[in-house]
Amino acid sequence: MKLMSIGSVAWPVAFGMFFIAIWYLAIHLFKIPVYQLPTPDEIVLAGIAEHKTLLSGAIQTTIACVIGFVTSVIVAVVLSILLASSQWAYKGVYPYVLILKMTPVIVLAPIIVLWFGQGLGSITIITFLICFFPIVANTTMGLRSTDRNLLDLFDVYRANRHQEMLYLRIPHAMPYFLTGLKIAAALTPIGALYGDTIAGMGSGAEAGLGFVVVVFSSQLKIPALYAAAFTACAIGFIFVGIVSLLHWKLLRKWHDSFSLN
Amino acid sequence: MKLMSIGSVAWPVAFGMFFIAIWYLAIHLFKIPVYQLPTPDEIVLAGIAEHKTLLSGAIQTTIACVIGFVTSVIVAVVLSILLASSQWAYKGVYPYVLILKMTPVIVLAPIIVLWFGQGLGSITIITFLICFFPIVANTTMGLRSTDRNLLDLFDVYRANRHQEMLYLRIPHAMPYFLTGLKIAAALTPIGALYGDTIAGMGSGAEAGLGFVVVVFSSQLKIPALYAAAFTACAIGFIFVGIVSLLHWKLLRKWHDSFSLN
Amino acid sequence: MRQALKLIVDNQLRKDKSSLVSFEKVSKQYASGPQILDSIDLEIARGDFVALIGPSSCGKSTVLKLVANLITQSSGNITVGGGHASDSSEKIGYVFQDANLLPWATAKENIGLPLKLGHIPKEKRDKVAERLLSLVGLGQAADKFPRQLSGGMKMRVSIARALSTQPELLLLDEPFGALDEMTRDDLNEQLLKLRLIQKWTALFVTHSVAEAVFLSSRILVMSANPGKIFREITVDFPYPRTSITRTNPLFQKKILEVSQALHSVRGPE
Amino acid sequence: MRQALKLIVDNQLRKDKSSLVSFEKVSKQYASGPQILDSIDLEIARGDFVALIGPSSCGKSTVLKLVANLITQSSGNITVGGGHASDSSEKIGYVFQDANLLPWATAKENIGLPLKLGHIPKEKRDKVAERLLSLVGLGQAADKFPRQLSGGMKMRVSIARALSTQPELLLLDEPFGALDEMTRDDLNEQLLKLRLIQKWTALFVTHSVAEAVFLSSRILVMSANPGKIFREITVDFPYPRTSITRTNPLFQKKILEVSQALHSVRGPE
Amino acid sequence: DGSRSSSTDASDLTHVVLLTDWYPQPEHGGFYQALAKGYYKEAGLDVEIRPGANISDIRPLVASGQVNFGIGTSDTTLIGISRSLPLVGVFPYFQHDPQCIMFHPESNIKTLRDLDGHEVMIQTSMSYTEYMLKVMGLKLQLIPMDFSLSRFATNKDFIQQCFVTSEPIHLAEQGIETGVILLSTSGFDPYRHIYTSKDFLDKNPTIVRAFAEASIKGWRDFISGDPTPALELIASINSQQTMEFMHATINAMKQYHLAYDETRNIDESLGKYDISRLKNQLQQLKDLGLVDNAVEINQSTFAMSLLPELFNTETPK
Ligand SMILES: Nc1ncnc2c1ncn2[C@@H]1O[C@H](COP(=O)(O)OP(=O)(O)OP(=O)(O)O)[C@@H](O)[C@H]1O
Ligand SMILES: Nc1ncnc2c1ncn2[C@@H]1O[C@H](COP(=O)(O)OP(=O)(O)OP(=O)(O)O)[C@@H](O)[C@H]1O
Ligand SMILES: [Mg+2]
Ligand SMILES: [Mg+2]
Repeated sequence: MKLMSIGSVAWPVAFGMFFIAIWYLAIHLFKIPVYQLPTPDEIVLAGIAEHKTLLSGAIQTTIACVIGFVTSVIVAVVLSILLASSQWAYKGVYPYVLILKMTPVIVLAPIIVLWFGQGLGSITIITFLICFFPIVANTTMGLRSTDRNLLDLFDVYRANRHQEMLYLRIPHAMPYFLTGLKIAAALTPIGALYGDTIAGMGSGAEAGLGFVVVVFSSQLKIPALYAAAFTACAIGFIFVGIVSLLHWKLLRKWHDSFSLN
Repeated sequence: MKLMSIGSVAWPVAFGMFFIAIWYLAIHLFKIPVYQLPTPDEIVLAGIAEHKTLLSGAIQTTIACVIGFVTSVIVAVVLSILLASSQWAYKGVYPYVLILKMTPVIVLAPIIVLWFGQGLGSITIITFLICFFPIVANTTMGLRSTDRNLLDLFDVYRANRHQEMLYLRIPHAMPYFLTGLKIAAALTPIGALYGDTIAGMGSGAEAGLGFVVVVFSSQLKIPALYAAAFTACAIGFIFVGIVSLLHWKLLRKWHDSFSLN
Repeated sequence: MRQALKLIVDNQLRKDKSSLVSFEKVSKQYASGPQILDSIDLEIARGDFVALIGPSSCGKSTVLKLVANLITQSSGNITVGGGHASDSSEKIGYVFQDANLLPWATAKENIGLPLKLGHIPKEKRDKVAERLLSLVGLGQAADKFPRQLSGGMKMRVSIARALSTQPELLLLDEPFGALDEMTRDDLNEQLLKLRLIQKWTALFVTHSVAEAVFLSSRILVMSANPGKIFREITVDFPYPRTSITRTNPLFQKKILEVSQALHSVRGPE
Repeated sequence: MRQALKLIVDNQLRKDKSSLVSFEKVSKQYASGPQILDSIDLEIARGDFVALIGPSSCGKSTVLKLVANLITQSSGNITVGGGHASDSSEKIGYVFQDANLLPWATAKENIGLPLKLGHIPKEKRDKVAERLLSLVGLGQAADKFPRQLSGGMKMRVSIARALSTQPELLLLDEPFGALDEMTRDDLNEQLLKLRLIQKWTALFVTHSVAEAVFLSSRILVMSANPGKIFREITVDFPYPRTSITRTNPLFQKKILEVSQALHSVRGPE
Repeated sequence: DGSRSSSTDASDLTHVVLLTDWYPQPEHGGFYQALAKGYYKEAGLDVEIRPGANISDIRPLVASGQVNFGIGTSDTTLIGISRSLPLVGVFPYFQHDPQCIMFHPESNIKTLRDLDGHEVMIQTSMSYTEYMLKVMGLKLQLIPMDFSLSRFATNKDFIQQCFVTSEPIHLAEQGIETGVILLSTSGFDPYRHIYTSKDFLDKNPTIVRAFAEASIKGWRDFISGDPTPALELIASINSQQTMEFMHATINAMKQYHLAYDETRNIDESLGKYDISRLKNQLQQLKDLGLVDNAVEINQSTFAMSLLPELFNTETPK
């Protein structure tokens, strides 16, 4: 594990340096103006200059992310279990989950705001709408592709549906679920930012990063805009990091994505 | 298979009727005005009235969807194979894939339009950005969780990396890949619509459904707006349907998500 | 009053001698494949220890799965404990042909699984699992995950699991195939000892004629293509049998008899 | 000229008699677990047919995996074909303890896999696979997927797969464990016949003493905790051995000798 | 000379692209009129009007030369210039921005000051918003603009931003009455204008000039003459525009004197910048902290000497 941690830091850093070098080079070679692509140092400076706005935006967005993400996970897991529990639920409900997923948020937004009011409530609903489907799709697939032989085993010992779900399908679906979770984690800040621009409150301490991005963008504060984008990424990384840790904790002992020797 | 097809139609239809009944009931009970939620018949009528606009928008959006989806699949598969091929690629590159994924499109849009011009090119890039990650995350997980014993088998027979990927990791990752594909398929129309509103051409035959949605929304043609949303869903269903068919074709013979008796 | 009691006892006895598993003209075909089992008649009384022996792929595992109601027959009738196989309430223990362990559970947890499914509290489960672990010689491996176990160890965990619920009917599909002779003989004897206490009925598949003769009261020799019961051989050595039984010349003779039956199954090929 | 030729032939002979596999004080420990193998010395010459026999979980599969370089030793030295196990170029055939088939490939495709990996064209592969399928008695099952096969059938596919490349070294981990006696004896004889043509060296694990004696030129009896080679027994019946060999009283005597060695391995427990 | 223009091949014409700020609509009518009536062709130009109905910023596209002309407000151009985008204002086609606040008539809103304490759906990024908050000192609860009317239609208390020429007309079609106040009445009063990149102007002053002249001609014709050619062209590429609606739009433009004002006796002629207004705008932006101090109103930020006949009263130094 010790060696791993060094490796897991060294490689991204090396690649980061490489990317940054290319970045500078591209700006230099193609004479890309600052309003198209600022240099990393300009972004850092802008980030420092705007750190107050960014921080309060980040806090607001993080709150929306946390609530939206947790809601997604809970609803998605419950829904997946329902979908995997019976053929009729799968056939009957899944198409409507898809419709919900595929309906453009701009159409749903007025209804959402009507029911949940302007602000955090609606933002988290929008975050939820964007995040929940990858978890549902993955978890459902995981729950439905349980090893036949193990299902036989549970049958022999007269496991009821509840037990079969809890002790067999769910552990078996873990790798799928965690992958869905990782996708959802990466989508969370996007969802929250987008929700912010659709249903947020656009002022003061209640303004999330979505608001900040729109304002920086229209005011052409491009380096600050990138700083905001990276702040959003940073929030995303916290989520992805937590999911990765969970993955490691839950699967390392038995799953083939972690091999022993 | 015959019995299945009846079931796979009957259940969704039954549920659809149920939902529609609730829909009417809700409008009736809570006196929801047409501007918030039109009745299904209003939507159908509006859809018929606007069928020309919807059709040309749908065609345009479908083109963007097809190109964006196909690009996502190709790039995502290649990227996943790279990520699964070596530990350093995974550790070095994956974080940057995440950054690309998590950077709000509104920040990337100027760069995208700068490089790919306004119109179909940029729309498909945006569709791509929205769709590719679920495929990457899932396929990478699938490629990395290959059965250890089968890896041993390939080792014994001196399979080179290329063969191990082609004959072992890829078939093994199929269920994961197909799940990612299903998520991407459901995201495709959203991506294309969003791309349309960010980088599209807003007129005539070149206007996609994103344009239609924004215009209907700004003109308060709410039933027509819903008709447009359902048109987008219909496009999504074609994609999801194709992926489901692929799933059935590829896995039914051997995977536990299709059981024999 | 007394008479009533006598009636109950009689009924009890009758029930004890009654058939636990019965096949009536059972045939089986998977999907649109060939006929696997052809019109099998089979009767297993409570307390029987029946061995199923026959060439590879003749349908032995299929018979076991039918008894456990994991698959359904294509035609014919199967009853288990008097009722239809699908709604029988007899407790079954099943050792599958492959170990079939939960990869995310330790050896101990795997053994305790049937008890967990029967809502037995954890302490009780752990106690039973530990006793069974030492019975199959795996006291040291309680906390290992399946991928850390050798082939024989996995099989032994699977055997222990099947015994954990003190089942009424034990279905064993080559339970000792992956074990060395000594461990095997050992476990054979353990099993017979346990049977004195737990009194289950057993139907087991084996490829070892010696094992079949040592353990069972009846041996069913199957023929293949399609699977049929070719011959039934009764083994009447008294239980409990011990290692001394093996040295009995009659034991060797019985082995020879079964072997010959098995050889004549194939016919010209 | 003649002398040069003689030299080549000599070299050839020397090479033929040279050691193919050699272990020098090899120990193995998994992760932070206990010592599994303890200072094993082992020499397998080209053309040897070596049986590895010992109690369950003594480390037999571990030895095979070390030879195939699937795991690395904790200490000691392993050479295969003269070089380090990790960069040996000897063609190996491996029958794993569980069948280890690709679930998405048919029996025929599974058998052809090693050839596919060796870039052999499809027609050739199919021809070899079909011949081997009928060798192991599975002519009918060519297009079945693993989940449609019985336990014994899967194992036979796995054996056929290991033979497909005409390997120099054959590693067999209880290849016949899941088979009935007749099929087993059959395959044993087929294997010896094939050996005359293909001339591989074999290291195989078995729990059947009779099988070990019938097939091998040397038998290594292992003891457990930690795994060591407890005794080596040479079997000097001339090849080719046939079913007649089994009736030879010396054959029975040999079996007894090995059995006794195996029994004395355990000691008091 | 129509004969000359008709004999001119498209290949002889100079291709330029005008990127608009929304889908084809009568608010762009003058440009379509110039296109439909061949004014651009006469000026030697092959003009492509590209609808820019996007939520992403178009200024960089003009600055980098992807398109030649863009539509925007003068304040956003100034902000762009202050962030080192090489932009130059060419001419205003609307003296006052159609951007306004829309509310239900039942509400007691008479002036912008009455918005104090209300929830308002508005583009938070607009300079107007900053102006109302910081200079006028209004306490507004801002809601991001979603360009949809459904919330307005269902909520009697709803207040939102709109184009005076568009949304109120759509709502009226559905029988919903509205009250409107132009945002320019706040005292912050930018132009809606055409801008180009410095580089393009420096290299092609005659093209820019030709484009400006032809466009202004189109606008004059569109407002004062017969707008039908433009309206038919718009309807043919945007089926959502009906003649009835577009005429109502034109009426609104006239009513609010958006393009020019010859009825009122003030100097707001079509296409003309007023330097003092621009200077005032810049000062206001500076006060709001929206631009850096480096910007000045001169020839390199607004190309006022390009059309000297419009500026015979005063020319910038
Ligand atoms: N991957 C692993 N991780 C940890 N321990 C392992 C691993 N593989 C094997 N072992 C341990 O090594 C020991 C020997 O295992 P091995 O599979 O070599 O036994 P074996 O002789 O083949 O037994 P059997 O006859 O039962 O197959 C066992 O105690 C087992 O628990
Ligand atoms: N799920 C299935 N689908 C199709 N065919 C199957 C299936 N399961 C088993 N079969 C076929 O049924 C036949 C009998 O299989 P079964 O597993 O009962 O054999 P067995 O007697 O247990 O053999 P073994 O001793 O090799 O385990 C085989 O020919 C096999 O191919
Ligand atoms: Mg079987
Ligand atoms: Mg082993």
